[in-house]
Amino acid sequence: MKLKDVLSPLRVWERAAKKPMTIKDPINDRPGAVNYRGFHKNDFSKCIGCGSCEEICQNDAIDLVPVEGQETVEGDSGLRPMIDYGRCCWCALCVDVCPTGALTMSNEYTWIADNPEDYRFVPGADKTAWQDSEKGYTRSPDIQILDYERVDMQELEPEERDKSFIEIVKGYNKEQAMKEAERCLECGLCIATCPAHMDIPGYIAAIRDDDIDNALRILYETNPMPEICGRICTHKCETVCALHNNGDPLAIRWLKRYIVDQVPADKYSEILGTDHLEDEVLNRKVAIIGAGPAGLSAAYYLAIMGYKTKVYEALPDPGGMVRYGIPEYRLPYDQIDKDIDYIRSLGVEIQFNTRVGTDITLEELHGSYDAVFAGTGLHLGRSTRVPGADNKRVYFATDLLREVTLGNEIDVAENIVVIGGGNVAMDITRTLARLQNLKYGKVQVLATCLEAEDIMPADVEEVVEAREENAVIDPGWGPKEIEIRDGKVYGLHVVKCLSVFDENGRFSPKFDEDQKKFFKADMVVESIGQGMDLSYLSEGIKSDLKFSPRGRIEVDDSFQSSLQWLFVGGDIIQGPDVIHGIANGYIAAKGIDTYLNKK
Amino acid sequence: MEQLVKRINGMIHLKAYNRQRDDLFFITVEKSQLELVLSHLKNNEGFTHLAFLQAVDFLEDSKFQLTYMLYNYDIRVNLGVKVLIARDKAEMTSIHKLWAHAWQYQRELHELFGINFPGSPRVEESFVLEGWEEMPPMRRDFDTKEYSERTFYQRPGRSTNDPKEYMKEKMYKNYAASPRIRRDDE
Amino acid sequence: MSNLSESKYRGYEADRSKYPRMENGKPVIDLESHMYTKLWQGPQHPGVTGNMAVELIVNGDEIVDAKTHMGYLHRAFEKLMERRRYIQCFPLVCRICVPEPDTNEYCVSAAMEDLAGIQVPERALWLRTLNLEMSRIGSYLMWLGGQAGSLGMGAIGQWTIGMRDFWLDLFEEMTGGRVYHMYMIPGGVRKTLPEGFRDRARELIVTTRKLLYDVENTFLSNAIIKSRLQGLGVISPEMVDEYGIVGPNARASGMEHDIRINNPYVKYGELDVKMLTSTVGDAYARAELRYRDLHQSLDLVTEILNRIPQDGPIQADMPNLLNWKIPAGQTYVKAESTRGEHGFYMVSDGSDKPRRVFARGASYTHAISVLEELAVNISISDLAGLMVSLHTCPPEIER
Amino acid sequence: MSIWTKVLYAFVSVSVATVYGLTLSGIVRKLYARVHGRFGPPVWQPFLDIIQTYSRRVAVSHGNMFFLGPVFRLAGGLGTYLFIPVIFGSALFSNFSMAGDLLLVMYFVFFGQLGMALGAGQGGHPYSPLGIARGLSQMSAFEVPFSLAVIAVAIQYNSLNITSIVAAQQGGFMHWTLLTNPLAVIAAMISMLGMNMHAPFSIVLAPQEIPIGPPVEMNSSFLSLLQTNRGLFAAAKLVLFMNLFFGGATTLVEMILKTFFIYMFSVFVGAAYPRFRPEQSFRFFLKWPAFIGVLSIIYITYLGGAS
Repeated sequence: MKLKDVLSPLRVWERAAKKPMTIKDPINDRPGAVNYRGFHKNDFSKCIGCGSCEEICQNDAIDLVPVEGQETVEGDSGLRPMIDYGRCCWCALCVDVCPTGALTMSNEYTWIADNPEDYRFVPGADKTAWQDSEKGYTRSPDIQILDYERVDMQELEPEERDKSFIEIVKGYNKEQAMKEAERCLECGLCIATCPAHMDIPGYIAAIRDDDIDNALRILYETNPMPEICGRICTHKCETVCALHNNGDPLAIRWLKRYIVDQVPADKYSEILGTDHLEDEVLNRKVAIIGAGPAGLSAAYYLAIMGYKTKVYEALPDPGGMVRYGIPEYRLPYDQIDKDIDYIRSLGVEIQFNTRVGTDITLEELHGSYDAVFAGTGLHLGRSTRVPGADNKRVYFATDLLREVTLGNEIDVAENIVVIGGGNVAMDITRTLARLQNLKYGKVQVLATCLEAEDIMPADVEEVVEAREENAVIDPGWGPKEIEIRDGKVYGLHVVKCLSVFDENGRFSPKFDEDQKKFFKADMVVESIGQGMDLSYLSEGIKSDLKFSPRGRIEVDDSFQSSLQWLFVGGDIIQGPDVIHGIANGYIAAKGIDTYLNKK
Repeated sequence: MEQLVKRINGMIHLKAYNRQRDDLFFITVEKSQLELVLSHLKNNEGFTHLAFLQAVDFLEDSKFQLTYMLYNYDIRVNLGVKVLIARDKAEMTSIHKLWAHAWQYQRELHELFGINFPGSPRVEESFVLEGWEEMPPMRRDFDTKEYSERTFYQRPGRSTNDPKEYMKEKMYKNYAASPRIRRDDE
Repeated sequence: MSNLSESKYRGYEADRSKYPRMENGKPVIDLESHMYTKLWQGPQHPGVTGNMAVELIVNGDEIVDAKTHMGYLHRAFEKLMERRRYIQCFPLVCRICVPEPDTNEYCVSAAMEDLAGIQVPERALWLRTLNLEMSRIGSYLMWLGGQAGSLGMGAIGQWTIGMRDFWLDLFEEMTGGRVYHMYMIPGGVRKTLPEGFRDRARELIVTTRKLLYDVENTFLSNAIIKSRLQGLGVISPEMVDEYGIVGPNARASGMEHDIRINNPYVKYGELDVKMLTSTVGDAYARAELRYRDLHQSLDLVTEILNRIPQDGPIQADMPNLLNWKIPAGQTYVKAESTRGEHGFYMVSDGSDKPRRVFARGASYTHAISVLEELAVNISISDLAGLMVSLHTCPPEIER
Repeated sequence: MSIWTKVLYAFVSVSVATVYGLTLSGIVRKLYARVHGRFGPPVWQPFLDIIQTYSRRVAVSHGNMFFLGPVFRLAGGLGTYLFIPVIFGSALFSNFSMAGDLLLVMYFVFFGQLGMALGAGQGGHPYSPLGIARGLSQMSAFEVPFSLAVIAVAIQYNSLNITSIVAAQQGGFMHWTLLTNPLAVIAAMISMLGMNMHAPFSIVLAPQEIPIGPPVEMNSSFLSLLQTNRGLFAAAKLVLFMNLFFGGATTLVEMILKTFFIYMFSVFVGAAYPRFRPEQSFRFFLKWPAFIGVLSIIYITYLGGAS
């Protein structure tokens, strides 16, 4: 035993003179660190109630509960997370996963309450002292739990595509589709927004599990035209995708296309279990006017319910606006045929080149069928009615597109101006660009519209792609006059459009007459909307039908008109877009079933 | 490492060999030859450190996989020796004479997986689960959730909503499901 | 000194006339003979590290048989992980060891990355190294207090636990949590260093060194400490392999093995880690070794702070972790915790949940086989000191 | 002086001593805290502890002897204190000092522990007997140097009456036993380390080994009795040491100052060391302190220390 070892320990007393290490009043003197994982906060203006926090919580500490004042709307379930602090372990995974960044934590770490139930609370709804605290844990922008980047879609190069009508989008391969499907949160917010309420997370999960058959079954639950939808659907679902708050929404449309592209047409009936439908045929007949999405959708569901259906179509091929309104480079005809052929294979009969109202009257149909569904679509163009619009070299986009599909020659001019900024305008612009390219070897087509660039109704990618194909898009101008020289179109005069809608959101454009522009053109195409052709309704029927103030036929929830035997759906009721048409057809089919069973 | 594998393969039949990392290898051997391989590795090849002995339940194949993780201090390499044994009446030779701490892994496996190691000291004693009457809990077919629901009670008053179902209820309740088409799982 | 051939579990019978008779590796205790008393140290006992119990058979103050009992904090993490997605495992594993949770976090993330073939970015690796080394400091400080406290010297315990709290303050700034940091997610880390962190850390290193100077004067150079720790719990070099002894316990007995040097992980390969060893193998040698290792950790943290890149990604490009599936495979990832080799053995079957996760804690052998062996023949007053000198941590045993 | 006055005085004296002892232990806690780098609890914390434990319901009880244990312990403290004259020349604080009171006090120092041993033994907890064995063994061990020192003092002053021992030391610090018989004081002070049970001799309570030892089963009012005794007994022991070795006190202030510094000796050592193993502790007392004690007797008897 060394003396040093005996005496040296007495130096502990040196510490007695020093300032103690502890803090007298830790709760007040020592706040949590700036990014401390304290108690939860929730910013209701951002939260969409997607439930990702509940999904990732490994402790089952989070419940989704309805909260007063939070309405269930498209893109927001109205549910909010309730956290059970008896279970929470403050790992903050819920904060990291939150796709909107609404859920965060404060650096508060003391909370005293008498009632244990208080510790189960809805951050943001229940008043807490830390709700507005600036400090606390938030997701670092450098990390991600979810994958916010979409798998790029392979497309044809602009140089290749503007010479032909070959489909631009190549579609996902299996690896890409699996990777994209992996991004899905399975929150299901999209389902409510989809007009057909397709089980989107369901079929995406099926892609992840590589169970394409099941995925196809899920598609056909409410949508008998997945090839068509997989290409040209307006994908409202993607606008409410939870991932969209922080990055790219899931490519739901392309995934749907991926599913159907994998299945050959001859496997459909086997996979969907429709190979023995003829055993269950009922002795009931339904007539359908128009072989468009609405009509065929109704026909499909009526057919699998056992009804005999017959479709009357004015044009020589099925598909309606899907075929005659959408150019081939977006939706190849063989893909339309794939969907429709399957529907026809179920016993749906289509009589082409038969226009109801002229070749056969609606009354006749009523006489020989138990019910009639009309999905006649919007085939008429609308005119700007500016001076000169009545010239023969001023066309409607719908007419031109129909002519292209029918294979008729179009007299394409060297200089063309398109009026309109919607998807149809883009379709006709790009179609004309291709035709010009084939005819003259160069593109001189210009599209102009009232709306400024940022509020153009067309899809952004449509505009971008049109420009890639050398078409000029010059938005923000209102047409003033089509100048006619010697009976020929000379060009279009436009003035600057300042705003399109008034304070109440009604259409009421305001112009600045001083800012003028002139687009030289030999040919003008108007694409500012479509109108319905209800000429097949005889006067007698028209007088029995109820119309809304805006001129549409009034229908109830199941698309039954005031004439009980007549169901109406599709673009003439809702839309215009294909998915509404499909959804209408589906509901109408159910409605017809109910109506006929009651009868 | 390849040479070592060759040497062992000369001695016994090696069922599989794979390299996971530069310092981690796995070999799979026959159940009957395990003791031989291990003592060879320990005494002649320098794999003197037994890091652990653990089991993996491959319920689908009705097999347990036992992994003996060895380490060689000289070449600084981990070698996992894998053995597949039958799952029902699982039994394995004890290696408590090779390593003095092996018995406790074997005792743990006996309790948590129900694998017996005849001759291993104190193998019958309970390890962490005194008074446990269910099946060995680390087996895959032991359902923890079912057990806890049976044994404990939930905090009352908790209920949650699926956003999908909730939105359907609120927004499109009358949108009926499709006729005839049925999914796999229904 | 414990002799291998006397080991209880090897089937040999040595001269144990003073001790209870052995049968099948179990001592036969006749409590009716009034020669022995059965005494439970724990599970509630201030001298026991964490929640475990040692069942002692004592003859007077002398322990003639010891048996470790576990099961007082079994939380079935390994089983729970089998029912959770990979990302959901990560809040669980840190709870396997309170004083040093980061090693678990590192191992489980690294095992997932190894199986999924993910490369962690450079900056994240440095941040992980910093985190791991800081947690080693925290753990050693806690241990130092425990070792002094177990011998009844409260002052050192208060100092070092107090100092550890300053390190926890740094952790709080860095990770958002004090005890359970939950910092290393698969693919990287969760946060970058906050502003001013380096300066505060450097300041704290200076303060810690001052405290360690005091500790050296009052703890290592303390006649009574020496009289109690020297010769206590001697681990012979032969025991090291036989019992799977790792870490400082093995190094104090002359085993030159430190995973940071021998199988470098994260950024340890680029750091100058020295092999610290001793040849005595008793509790005092272990204490001294840990003390030196603590100084080395402070050196390493200083160096890491100088070398951490200021920018760059902190997470690899990861898929949606909610649906993350890892290809089938098996791996074993280990790291040097303050108690020695800490490893995770992970088996994936290609689904989104692990098939099997096994946490190999160093205490597993230290607290059972080794403790039971070394406890025999010592006084019950030394048991707490022995247990702490082996740096046992019960949650590692019952994961 | 009537017996009733004496009883009244004794009551006052006991109260003052208890309050003083408890305050002292509060101060010591504060000091330890500063060494630990803490602020520590308030000085009055020991009083709060007593009130707190006393207000608790009795949770565990083990029979009559168990009940009597703390009572014996308090009786020991009370007995020790009541026969020590606290302040020289003060009627109020002279207690029941009488001829031969030193012997009685020496007996009472033991008595409490013995009584406690009986009570705690009935508790049935294995740590109790372990603690008792340790306590009694250590007491026997430190009693050797202490008794030797006391014998040396008795021989030196040729008296077994504390009052007269104090009286003999009056007239300046040159007359204190500390200077007249330093060896005895050294032996006694070392044994006081054991008596006060601060580290390194804290083997009886030893929380890390046999958590709290004898009183392990004690709760509520039993514990509050023990805590009260701890204050009183500490004061009694300190006063005894002051009287025997440091010239006693003539005023309350002097008493407080002297006893405080005597106590600080234990605290000073206690903060710096860990605990001995029991056998180390026993051996320690039986070696050097006992030897010094013997030396002090030899010094006093044969080398002319005694005048």
